Amino acid sequence: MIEFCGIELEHQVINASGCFDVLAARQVFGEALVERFPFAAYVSKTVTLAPRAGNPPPRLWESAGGMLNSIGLPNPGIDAYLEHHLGEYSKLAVPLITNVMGSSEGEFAALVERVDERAEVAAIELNVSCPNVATGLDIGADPRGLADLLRVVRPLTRKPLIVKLTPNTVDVAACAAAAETGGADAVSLINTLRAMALAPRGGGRPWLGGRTGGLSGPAIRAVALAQVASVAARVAIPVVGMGGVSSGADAAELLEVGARLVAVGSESFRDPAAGSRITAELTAHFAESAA
Amino acid sequence: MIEFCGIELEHQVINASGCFDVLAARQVFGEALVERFPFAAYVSKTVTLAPRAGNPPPRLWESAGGMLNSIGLPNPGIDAYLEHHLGEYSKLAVPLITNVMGSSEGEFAALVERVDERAEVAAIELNVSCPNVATGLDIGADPRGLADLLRVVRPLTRKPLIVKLTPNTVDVAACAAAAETGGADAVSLINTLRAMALAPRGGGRPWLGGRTGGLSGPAIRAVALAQVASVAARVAIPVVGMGGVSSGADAAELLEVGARLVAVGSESFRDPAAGSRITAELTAHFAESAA
Amino acid sequence: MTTPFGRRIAAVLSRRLVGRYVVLGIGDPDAAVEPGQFYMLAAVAGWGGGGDQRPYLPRAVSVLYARHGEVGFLLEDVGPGTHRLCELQLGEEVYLVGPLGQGFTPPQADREAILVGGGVGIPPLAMFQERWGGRAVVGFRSAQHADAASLFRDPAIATDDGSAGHQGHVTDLLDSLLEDGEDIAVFACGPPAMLQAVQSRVARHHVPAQLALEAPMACGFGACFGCVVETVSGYKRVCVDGPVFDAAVLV
Amino acid sequence: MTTPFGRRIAAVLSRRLVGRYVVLGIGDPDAAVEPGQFYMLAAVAGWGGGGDQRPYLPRAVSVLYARHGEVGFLLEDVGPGTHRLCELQLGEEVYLVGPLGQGFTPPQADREAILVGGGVGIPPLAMFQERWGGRAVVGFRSAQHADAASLFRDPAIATDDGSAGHQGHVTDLLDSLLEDGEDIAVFACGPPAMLQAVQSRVARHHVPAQLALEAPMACGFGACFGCVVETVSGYKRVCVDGPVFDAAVLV
Ligand SMILES: Cc1cc2nc3c(=O)[nH]c(=O)nc-3n(C[C@H](O)[C@H](O)[C@H](O)COP(=O)(O)OP(=O)(O)OC[C@H]3O[C@@H](n4cnc5c(N)ncnc54)[C@H](O)[C@@H]3O)c2cc1C
Ligand SMILES: Cc1cc2nc3c(=O)[nH]c(=O)nc-3n(C[C@H](O)[C@H](O)[C@H](O)COP(=O)(O)OP(=O)(O)OC[C@H]3O[C@@H](n4cnc5c(N)ncnc54)[C@H](O)[C@@H]3O)c2cc1C
Ligand SMILES: Cc1cc2nc3c(=O)[nH]c(=O)nc-3n(C[C@H](O)[C@H](O)[C@H](O)COP(=O)(O)O)c2cc1C
Ligand SMILES: Cc1cc2nc3c(=O)[nH]c(=O)nc-3n(C[C@H](O)[C@H](O)[C@H](O)COP(=O)(O)O)c2cc1C
Ligand code: FES
Ligand code: FES
Repeated sequence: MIEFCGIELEHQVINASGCFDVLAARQVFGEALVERFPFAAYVSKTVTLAPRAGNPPPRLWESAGGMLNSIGLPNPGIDAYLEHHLGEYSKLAVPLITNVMGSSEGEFAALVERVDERAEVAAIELNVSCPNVATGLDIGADPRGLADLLRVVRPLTRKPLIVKLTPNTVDVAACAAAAETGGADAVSLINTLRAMALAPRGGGRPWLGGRTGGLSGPAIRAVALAQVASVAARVAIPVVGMGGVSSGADAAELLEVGARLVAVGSESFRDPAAGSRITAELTAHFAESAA
Repeated sequence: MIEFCGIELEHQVINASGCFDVLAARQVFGEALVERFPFAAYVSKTVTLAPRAGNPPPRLWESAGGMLNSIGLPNPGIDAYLEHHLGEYSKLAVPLITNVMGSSEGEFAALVERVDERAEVAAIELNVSCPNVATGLDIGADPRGLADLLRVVRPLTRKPLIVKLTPNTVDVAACAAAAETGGADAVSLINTLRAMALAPRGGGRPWLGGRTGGLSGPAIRAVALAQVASVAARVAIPVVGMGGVSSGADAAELLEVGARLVAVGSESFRDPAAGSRITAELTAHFAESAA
Repeated sequence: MTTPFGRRIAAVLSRRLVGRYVVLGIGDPDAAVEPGQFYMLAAVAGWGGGGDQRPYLPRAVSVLYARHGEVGFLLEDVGPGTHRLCELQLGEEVYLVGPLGQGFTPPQADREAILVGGGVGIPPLAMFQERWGGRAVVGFRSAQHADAASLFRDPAIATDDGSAGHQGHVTDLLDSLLEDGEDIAVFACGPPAMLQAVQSRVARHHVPAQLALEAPMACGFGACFGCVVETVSGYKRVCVDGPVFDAAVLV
Repeated sequence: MTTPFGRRIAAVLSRRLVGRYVVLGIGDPDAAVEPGQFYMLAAVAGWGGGGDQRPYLPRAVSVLYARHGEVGFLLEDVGPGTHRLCELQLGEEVYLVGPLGQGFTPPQADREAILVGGGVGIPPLAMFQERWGGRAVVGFRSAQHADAASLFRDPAIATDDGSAGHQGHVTDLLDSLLEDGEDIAVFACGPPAMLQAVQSRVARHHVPAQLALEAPMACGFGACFGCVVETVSGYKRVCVDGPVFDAAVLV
């Protein structure tokens, strides 16, 4: 049993937000998905106040040892999420973490208040990798912006608040410290790195419907390791480490530099049961190094 | 013939600083290196005021589709550089670009003044990916810091000043704009991404002597493409694009998003003549797309 | 009928060339596959290190046949992923997830099924014909590619260069069938341009049609939301809501 | 004698197993190689996609022999790079840059050369003995590995498990030679621990020694400054200032 923000978890591996749709996976794989659920907690895809269709296709590009996505956070909006999705998610035997994103402090506040009402939700993850309407820069890229955000949302819920930091910043540890000071119960990182791909023989035309996208997968693992290490060295609250984890050895490294939990994203695309495999490899890894 | 800051270049491919040591390469490959020099200009490794031994080994790590280095900018210091190295470099038939780094505006000023005296040097590249002694953050990560730096060094030379931007920032285009406003003649990017690797079975001990290192190679190409595109869209001065270029097609993409020149770094480690190969592939590429 | 959960390892049991394509038979005991369904495939060894240091993600590949514990695929080498799959030798291991996606809905008894295939898009239709019959009209680049028409029972053939069958597009052949046939239903799979041509034609003739689409995919089981296509009811994931869609819902 | 500029493509001409190692012969007409020099090697196809999506960089490999237009290498599979090189088949192509580095300086006539090798570090010494003679003392993990001692003329053998020759370290054998022999010079290549043991012993006995070192390398021709080792005159690049160093200069 692992303790995380007062939540009891079976093991240390959870899914990265937006990389595992339980509803679709259950249609495809049936009850086996529920019985052999790969993760110790389920983090839902980012939900926003209003429904979002997401970005026009193409949304995917494969790069050296990784991938770019410009999914654009499609989601049914908070009302439909709470009404239809949450009930389905709660059929899982694991704690639920709801990931929310607003384009302003007011939107974040409204989202946190709505989610706070629901007992099924064990914790709330704030996705702050979103352009601030005013500055155009990620809210989460600026420690001051994060402090302001937490001043607004922290009082609105007693559920654990996890701040999902953006890696596209100067000093991610300073952002983590600002979140901690503001009352965050945990931080998670890294989100995808801002990246771009061009259409083959497209004369410079962007391939992705969203023009730019986010880089994930093994290509970013060394960057994730550096950012998780610097954050874990700076803050006392637990850290959820992610970025390019595809094996138990990869997961062990994030734990060794100070993460409390590890999240698996892109690797689940290559192996739907990656979470279970990585958890088993992790157990074996620590058994070995203990012996 | 390509024009770059008033300098005439044979083609659009140059070396990335610190990725090609002409002195060593000439010892190894002899005159062929000079006769078939792969680059349209030679950018020297970063030189500092005082000599530097560089970081303790190990200095290299291989990662998914790329590599980490923590070389630590070993160099003989500006005096020995001007006295011994520059003369050797000027035996090359291509223009020379001297890359300098200081840990303060004063150091940068002293370096620029020293290099300015030498007619062999066609342009000066300022490596601003260095921790500011006061803040600990990269000088180049903050537009204001860049503006201050250029206010000091711009008046000291009439040679073209190229600002080598750091990618570890929130808004690289804003940094480029600050450099342009400050009188920079060009900007170059991307430098390596801050990253980390752990010693195999080392229980969390960093592998690199410098603890953290810089990620380069194909793994970062999609990040480079996004940053070069955003910078080229923002500034009017020429842009030197680099990051993960290993083929003419890769180089063409950087040019298509607005770079004037392309620099090749890590790929030269895999193929000492990569610069020539990429230049030839580039020519063929544009011949095709023209046809 | 649900898909086995997780990535399985299976061996290449058979391999042969058909025209310019490779037909790969991979062991998958008791796989219940519908025509139009696909698998996500990746080689266990050497998946990566090709062009641009790829592939990294598995590749979606339609099922050509499923019998005697073997699932068959038709592959064309168009990039690092299919290149690696095409060079797989007997006994080499692959990761597979599948069968995945919504296949074709069988035709009503009162309508003749017209199977319109283009290039490497023919597998779902070959499986369709074997299962439910139907008249095949297939288009290829050249005679060498057209050898793959041998996967059908008496197909009508078109080639771009006229080196085999009718010179021109497969949709020329479809046109004549649409002219004199009312009680037909069209089932198509092929390159985007061909599918669009089919879509506009069946719309004009008010003929029902099901189209098997392609889209860049990362996961194949609805996890990434990367494979969407626009429909009258918004973006739909090709991997779970398709790959087969009613032509009428596609915009 | 300089190294051909740039990366060349050559084919695997011969391949055989020696104990637990693979001996690869690669075509390289008129290569003038000194014992202790190395090449940077990479497979043309499938370089990448192994563990951790590696290898990406070429690998430094010592020359075992160079004759009849063929350069020979001894390889041990210790990771994704050597794994790929070990599985190369006849005719497969490799990228090569070399010969590189400073090899051994031949011994003076008045001193007997003692060649101390450990595991996969023996190639430079085997080439040394063939060129200039000398007495070989070689250490291995086990008898299977010790089969590679066949690459030497009457070698003295030590194995960790005693399954062949003396049970213990190769430095035990060196000790006896150091006791009764004054006019000797030591030439060594092997794992770091062995080289340190050799270094301290020769220092104690005031015997000259040359050590062939290893270091993580990216380029092999002095471009990256990544392969440094500490010497009495500061950091030196193993690839251009070495791999062979006088034991006295290493700290
Ligand atoms: C449901 C379905 C069924 C399919 N069935 C078959 C089949 O039966 N047989 C078959 O051979 N193929 C089939 N495909 C197509 C195949 O999965 C794709 O062509 C696959 O991308 C090929 O991968 P590749 O690496 O070989 O080529 P890629 O390099 O992926 O090139 C293929 C196309 O993808 C685009 N592309 C190019 N580079 C990239 C990149 N870096 N990232 C993303 N996209 C890129 C370009 O448009 C290019 O033309 C199917 C696809 C789907 C979705
Ligand atoms: C001059 C010279 C001569 C050599 N001659 C030979 C020879 O004749 N035969 C031979 O078999 N080998 C030889 N080597 C050693 C060989 O080049 C290295 O062992 C090489 O790194 C193996 O690559 P790999 O991918 O197989 O193993 P790696 O995965 O590189 O592992 C090898 C060692 O490198 C370290 N390592 C692990 N992971 C990484 C990583 N991601 N990045 C960097 N380092 C890592 C670890 O210490 C590990 O034990 C020589 C090396 C040098 C410098
Ligand atoms: C297709 C895709 C969709 C994603 N969607 C979300 C999302 O909705 N919310 C979020 O906070 N992060 C999202 N992410 C980021 C991941 O949660 C994770 O931070 C990142 O992918 C790095 O982990 P990985 O390398 O294991 O994939 C997404 C990533 C991918 C690849
Ligand atoms: C081994 C190594 C040494 C480097 N040294 C320097 C340096 O001295 N000065 C500098 O400005 N950049 C240095 N760089 C960064 C490169 O110039 C380049 O910005 C980066 O490697 C991205 O290009 P690439 O992916 O083609 O290697 C170095 C990079 C590497 C890999
Ligand atoms: S491919 Fe991931 S959702 Fe369809
Ligand atoms: S390996 Fe690059 S300098 Fe030695």
